[in-house]
Amino acid sequence: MSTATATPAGSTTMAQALNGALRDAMREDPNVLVMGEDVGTLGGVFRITDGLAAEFGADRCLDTPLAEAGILGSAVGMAMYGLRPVVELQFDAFAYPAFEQLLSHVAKMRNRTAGRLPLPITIRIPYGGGIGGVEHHSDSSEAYYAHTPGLHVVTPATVADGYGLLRAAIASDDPVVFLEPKRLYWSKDDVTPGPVEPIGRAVVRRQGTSATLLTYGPSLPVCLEAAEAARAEGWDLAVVDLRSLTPFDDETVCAAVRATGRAVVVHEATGFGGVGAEIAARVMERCFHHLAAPVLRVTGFDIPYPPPMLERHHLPGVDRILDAVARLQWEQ
Amino acid sequence: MSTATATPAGSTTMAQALNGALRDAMREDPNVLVMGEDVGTLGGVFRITDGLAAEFGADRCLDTPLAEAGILGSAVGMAMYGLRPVVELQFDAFAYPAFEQLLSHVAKMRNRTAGRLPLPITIRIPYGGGIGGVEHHSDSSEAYYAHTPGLHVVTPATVADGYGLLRAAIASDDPVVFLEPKRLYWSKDDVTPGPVEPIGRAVVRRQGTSATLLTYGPSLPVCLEAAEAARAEGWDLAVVDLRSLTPFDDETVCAAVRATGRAVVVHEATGFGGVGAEIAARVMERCFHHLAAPVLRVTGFDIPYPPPMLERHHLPGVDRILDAVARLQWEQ
Amino acid sequence: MTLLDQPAGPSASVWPPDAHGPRRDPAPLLPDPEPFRLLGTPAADKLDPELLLDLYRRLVVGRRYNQQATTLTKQGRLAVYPASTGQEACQVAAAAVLREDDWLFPSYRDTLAVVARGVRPVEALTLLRGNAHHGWDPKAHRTAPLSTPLATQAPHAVGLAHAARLRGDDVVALTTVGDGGTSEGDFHEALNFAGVLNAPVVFLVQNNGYAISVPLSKQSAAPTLAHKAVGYGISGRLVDGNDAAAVYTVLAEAVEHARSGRGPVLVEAVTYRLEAHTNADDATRYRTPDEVEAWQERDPLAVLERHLRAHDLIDDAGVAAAAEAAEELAAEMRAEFHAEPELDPMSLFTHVYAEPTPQLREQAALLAAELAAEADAR
Amino acid sequence: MTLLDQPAGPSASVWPPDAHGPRRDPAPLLPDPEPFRLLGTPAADKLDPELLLDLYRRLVVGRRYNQQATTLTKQGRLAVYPASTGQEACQVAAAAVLREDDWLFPSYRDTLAVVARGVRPVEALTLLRGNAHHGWDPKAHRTAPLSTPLATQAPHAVGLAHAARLRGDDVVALTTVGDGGTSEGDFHEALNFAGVLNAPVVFLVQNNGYAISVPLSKQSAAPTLAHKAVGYGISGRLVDGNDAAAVYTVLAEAVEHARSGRGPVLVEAVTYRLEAHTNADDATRYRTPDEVEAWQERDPLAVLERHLRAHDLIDDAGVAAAAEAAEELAAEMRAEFHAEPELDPMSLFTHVYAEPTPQLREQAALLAAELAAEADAR
Ligand SMILES: Cc1ncc(C[n+]2csc(CCOP(=O)(O)OP(=O)(O)O)c2C)c(N)n1
Ligand SMILES: Cc1ncc(C[n+]2csc(CCOP(=O)(O)OP(=O)(O)O)c2C)c(N)n1
Ligand SMILES: [Mg+2]
Ligand SMILES: [Mg+2]
Repeated sequence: MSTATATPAGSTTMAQALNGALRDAMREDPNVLVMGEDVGTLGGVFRITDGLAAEFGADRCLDTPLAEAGILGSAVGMAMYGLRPVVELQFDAFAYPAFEQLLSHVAKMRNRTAGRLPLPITIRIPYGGGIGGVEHHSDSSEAYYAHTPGLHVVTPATVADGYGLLRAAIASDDPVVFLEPKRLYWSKDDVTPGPVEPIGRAVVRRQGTSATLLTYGPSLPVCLEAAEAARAEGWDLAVVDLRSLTPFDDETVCAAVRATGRAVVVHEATGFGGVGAEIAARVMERCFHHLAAPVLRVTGFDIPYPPPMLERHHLPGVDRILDAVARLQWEQ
Repeated sequence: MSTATATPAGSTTMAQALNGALRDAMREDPNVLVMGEDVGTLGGVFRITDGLAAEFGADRCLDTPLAEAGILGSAVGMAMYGLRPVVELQFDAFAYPAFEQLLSHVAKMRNRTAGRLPLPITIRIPYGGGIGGVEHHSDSSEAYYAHTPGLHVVTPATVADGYGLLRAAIASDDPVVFLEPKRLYWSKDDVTPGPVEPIGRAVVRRQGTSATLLTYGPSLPVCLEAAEAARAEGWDLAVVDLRSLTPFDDETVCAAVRATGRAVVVHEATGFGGVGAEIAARVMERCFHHLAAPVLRVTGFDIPYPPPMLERHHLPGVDRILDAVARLQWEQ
Repeated sequence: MTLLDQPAGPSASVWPPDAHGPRRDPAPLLPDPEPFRLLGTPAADKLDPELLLDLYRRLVVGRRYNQQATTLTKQGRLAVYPASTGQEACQVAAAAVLREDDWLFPSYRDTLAVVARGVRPVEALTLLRGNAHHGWDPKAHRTAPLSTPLATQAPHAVGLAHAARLRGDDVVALTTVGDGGTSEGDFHEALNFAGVLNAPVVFLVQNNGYAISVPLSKQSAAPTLAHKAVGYGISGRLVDGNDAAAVYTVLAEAVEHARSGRGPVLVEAVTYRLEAHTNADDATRYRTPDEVEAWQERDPLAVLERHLRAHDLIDDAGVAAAAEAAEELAAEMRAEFHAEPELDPMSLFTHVYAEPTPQLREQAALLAAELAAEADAR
Repeated sequence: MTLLDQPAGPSASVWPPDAHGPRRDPAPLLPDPEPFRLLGTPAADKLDPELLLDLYRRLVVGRRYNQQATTLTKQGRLAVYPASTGQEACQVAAAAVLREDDWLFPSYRDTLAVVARGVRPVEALTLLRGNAHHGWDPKAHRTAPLSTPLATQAPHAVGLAHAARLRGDDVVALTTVGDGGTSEGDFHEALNFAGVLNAPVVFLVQNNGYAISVPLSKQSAAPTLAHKAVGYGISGRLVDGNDAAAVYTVLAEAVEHARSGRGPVLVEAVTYRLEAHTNADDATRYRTPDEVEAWQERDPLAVLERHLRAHDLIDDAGVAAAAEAAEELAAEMRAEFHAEPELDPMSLFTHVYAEPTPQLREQAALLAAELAAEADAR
């Protein structure tokens, strides 16, 4: 597959990496089209589509009316005609009006037509909290998507993955829900874009021997920080970045858990019925006799996302992760 | 709380029990109002609201326009004015257009207003498969609701619970997603309606010593059948009916699992990210050292619900449950 | 309570700087509140006899198709069938006005329109037979799958039509919605997108007076459903949906309107379903025999046959010939549906994604093992 | 392609049996495409001076409120503020036309309307301050929480209005939507329910020409947004939203129309937001200084003040008195927002349900332990 051209080497934000991925994909394939609320003239409320309308014209970077089901629904029709729409839904909670289109059409179209109508649609959704947003601006909705067969669900946690995973999502012939951690938009890194790999592989971000943190998206930096802090307690923590929730990389995850015999799953979303439940359950199913303790979860509480001034109490932080590590029955 | 009056003693279907619950609730409280597509003149496509328009008038058993967000959204306004709307959404998949109202308003209103605007809305949704329905008529969508804080999620598996849980749902001052297993509508039982208990307690439907089946709704009869069949294999299976997914009855569930040391979770919905993942994860978290084997899951596959002629291969059946029981590492 | 001692009325035209785009004259958008009709009016004399005869033959086939499908339901060969009996003029015209490269986006009741587009009945009815979700090749037939969630396919039609225009193709998309479906948010969003994009789409609302049991009066307070066009700045037309000549004419004009770049059109065809909602429905719960009978008088087939006979355009032999062609289709249907469909349980896993995920591979292996054990046991 | 050698037009009125409810005359539903204005027209001379002065004072307070809130944002006292600067006439009138027992269902930009209903600024702005999701008692003030997901509160207004009527109360609900919000499915469903139920609701569309950066021309192709009323069989009115007298008059009439059982009304007020979408927005990306300047000429405050001065209804002292009242509010705001809000992390768990679930109890205990440890560490 292709390599990055537009993304500058050097210090890049995730926002820029995403923007570069869109630009490169549009340059390479005239069928790629970006659409959504404010994506054109404004370049998106997070500026992820900045400059695309100028370079590719208003038809290929389409400002739509304010109606999420209409946006996703018309993208379905466009994909049926051979385009590859990249849809932006402005915020996590504003994706809910498109839920019906997503579940009953986007996720099912390939299956119900026995492969005759694949829908290569990428659905970009800025998600998660930690940015001081008022209600409806900080939801972590990945569990809804991950539970829906027919969708791929990916989320980058690094600048490089911002580029690579988005290119892979656009290149995929299946619909991909592409969850962008809002609070990592301004994270910076040196990107050395390599070949774009297909979706589906987790990656071990940190080797460790005591226990394994399993995480993704906005919680990766928190886990890496926790792993650093854990050294003071004498724990050497491995950190796995899932990157793709569907498909799920059992191989990498189970290997990483078996290597340490202990694991904690970390995510922002509400714990009950969250993706962490799936991860914990499948790891225990597969690694039961390698485990010295149950897989624990550190997640958001089972409450509506809190107001900005209280969100720090809701979000998994370093201390809460270390507390969970401490509960991994070390004495036994 | 009150007891049933309208439900005849003797042999009753779940459909009749539900109908009786609605009627009794409407008789007792003039603020209770039933609304939805075809609930009035027709009595609902499953006849659950049969006779209510005749007894209580078209205003209290309201045929609405065909628009699920509008139905649930207007119910919100009605509840704000002191009514207790019981909303029928005609089929599982046709509840998706109301998702935004459910997630962003119904589930959150009490919380965001610090208790000043509780929404006592009951949302009845016929769900699940096994009735030979064409696509969009057999979804099991409980995981979406169970993952959403602010909602109660309950599902009856017996005729008596059809009555009791629906009365409890309507009596609740919180929104309740009331999932009615379509294929149990015509199941019959003798109902001896007792006092209506509040939502939140699981019940052990069958005592057993070898392993524990954890299930709910449409899968309960299958599990009971499996438990019968298991006797031939020398297994004495306990069966727990969860009844309420939120709140979750950890106490009953954990006691039942600890008693046997082995458990299988059974439900129709897609396994990945399903409620079964939560159940398996939390049981393992809480009962780790009581377990001889990991908690296994028998669920629908991770595919869109199949066409009628193939659904039997998708649905958890007795054999698949027994196969899972067999994998519970008996030899160790 | 009022500031003014007289009610508010139009004012002198003084208007602030225009940041809001051109305001268009709404007058051309207003549909005639009387439905357009041809048969039985003086204009009918000028109709092209060949086209009328063609429509008639299609209606006869369509009616027979509806009857045969209903029979198949009774024989357990279809899981469910929502008949379009009484609505055949709409069904047949919707297909007839489209070019081969145009697209049809049907709703769940529109299998006849799909058949009229050239799809074999056994493929058009696959969903309702229950062996698979869908039968035909949508791209080969330029016909989207039947959409069960109401009105949700309407935005698809808009997107496809817009994409075709971006590609420089003069393709039109036609989508069908019921009177009930017009209440859904997706219907609104589709019309609005179509208006803004000026997409070449025709929205055909088959107003049969009921959404299952709910009558139109509980569905909408609009003067007519065609009047909904006004709010989107697009053209609205009202037509007698049981007058095949009128539906054909209005739809053909709508398609040309859209194709020529003049924008989308909303057509309301007033019609009636003579059968229950589906075979599972009991229509006597919500409508009277009198009402059905009155509409039987306006049966689109009878209306057109009366016209043809009155104008000596058809005789008994012609009627018999049409019936014969219909019988051929019915016989084909019986033969095709008599055979048990081939079922491959393993197909459950083949088209969830382009490539099955590792998870699906595991699950497929589980099912394969079960099937092998089942086979062994036999 | 056409059956007929002439284009389809209205036909003789022969119409099938009526199962579809009465068809209403659409003519009364059509809004005047010229916005209703009063100030600057001859009709202005007949306006009630007391009401005008009252509106003026409210506008001055409203403008000051917008300024102060914007300042608070710059001082980090509000997380975000979507100013209604330039739209004060709509905000103030929306509150002024309602009785105390009527209900207001505001959208996210409408904190000024909430304040105008009598809610204290610190409560109206709680959501945007960030210490809680919501500040005031909705039932005490008959004012629903600010709705951020656009147009989603519109069905609530319909439901509440209908419930009130069922109870025999002559209560009206007024809800506000932006031009962008009219594209959402929920807006459509709300209008349709309102039409069918004949619910006493007033929908006020504040058309400020933009949804963030998207201009009206990309949002709707309708002649005016008021024309959307036609498709629901309800009344539509277009009004100059920067003419406080006109907005007040039209809204007051709409409320009375609804209250008296004559059905819902859709009012489009054409206005302009003089500030950016929020403090986080850069409006220069999508509109020109010229455009803003031209609208500044039509600033609702300036327009009304010009009228009052021209008619000798106010003098410098009167203007100063109004400004003084506004300063009082601003001072109150500064004082209230200067204080750090009280925060109770444990409140996260108190109102998820009437009774916390066992799961929430566990989680609350976890947080309590963390907080205790944090306190110990200090
Ligand atoms: C979103 C959605 N809600 C509910 C249903 C269930 N349902 C199927 S057909 C029907 C009535 C449809 O009425 P109408 O649109 O008038 O079409 P008709 O049946 O008259 O052809 C309903 C409520 C559905 N299919 N989709
Ligand atoms: C359902 C939904 N989608 C998207 C958004 C994000 N958003 C907030 S304000 C806004 C523009 C609103 O425009 P308009 O309705 O005209 O109101 P205005 O801001 O002009 O007052 C958008 C897109 C939202 N709040 N809700
Ligand atoms: Mg209908
Ligand atoms: Mg606006």
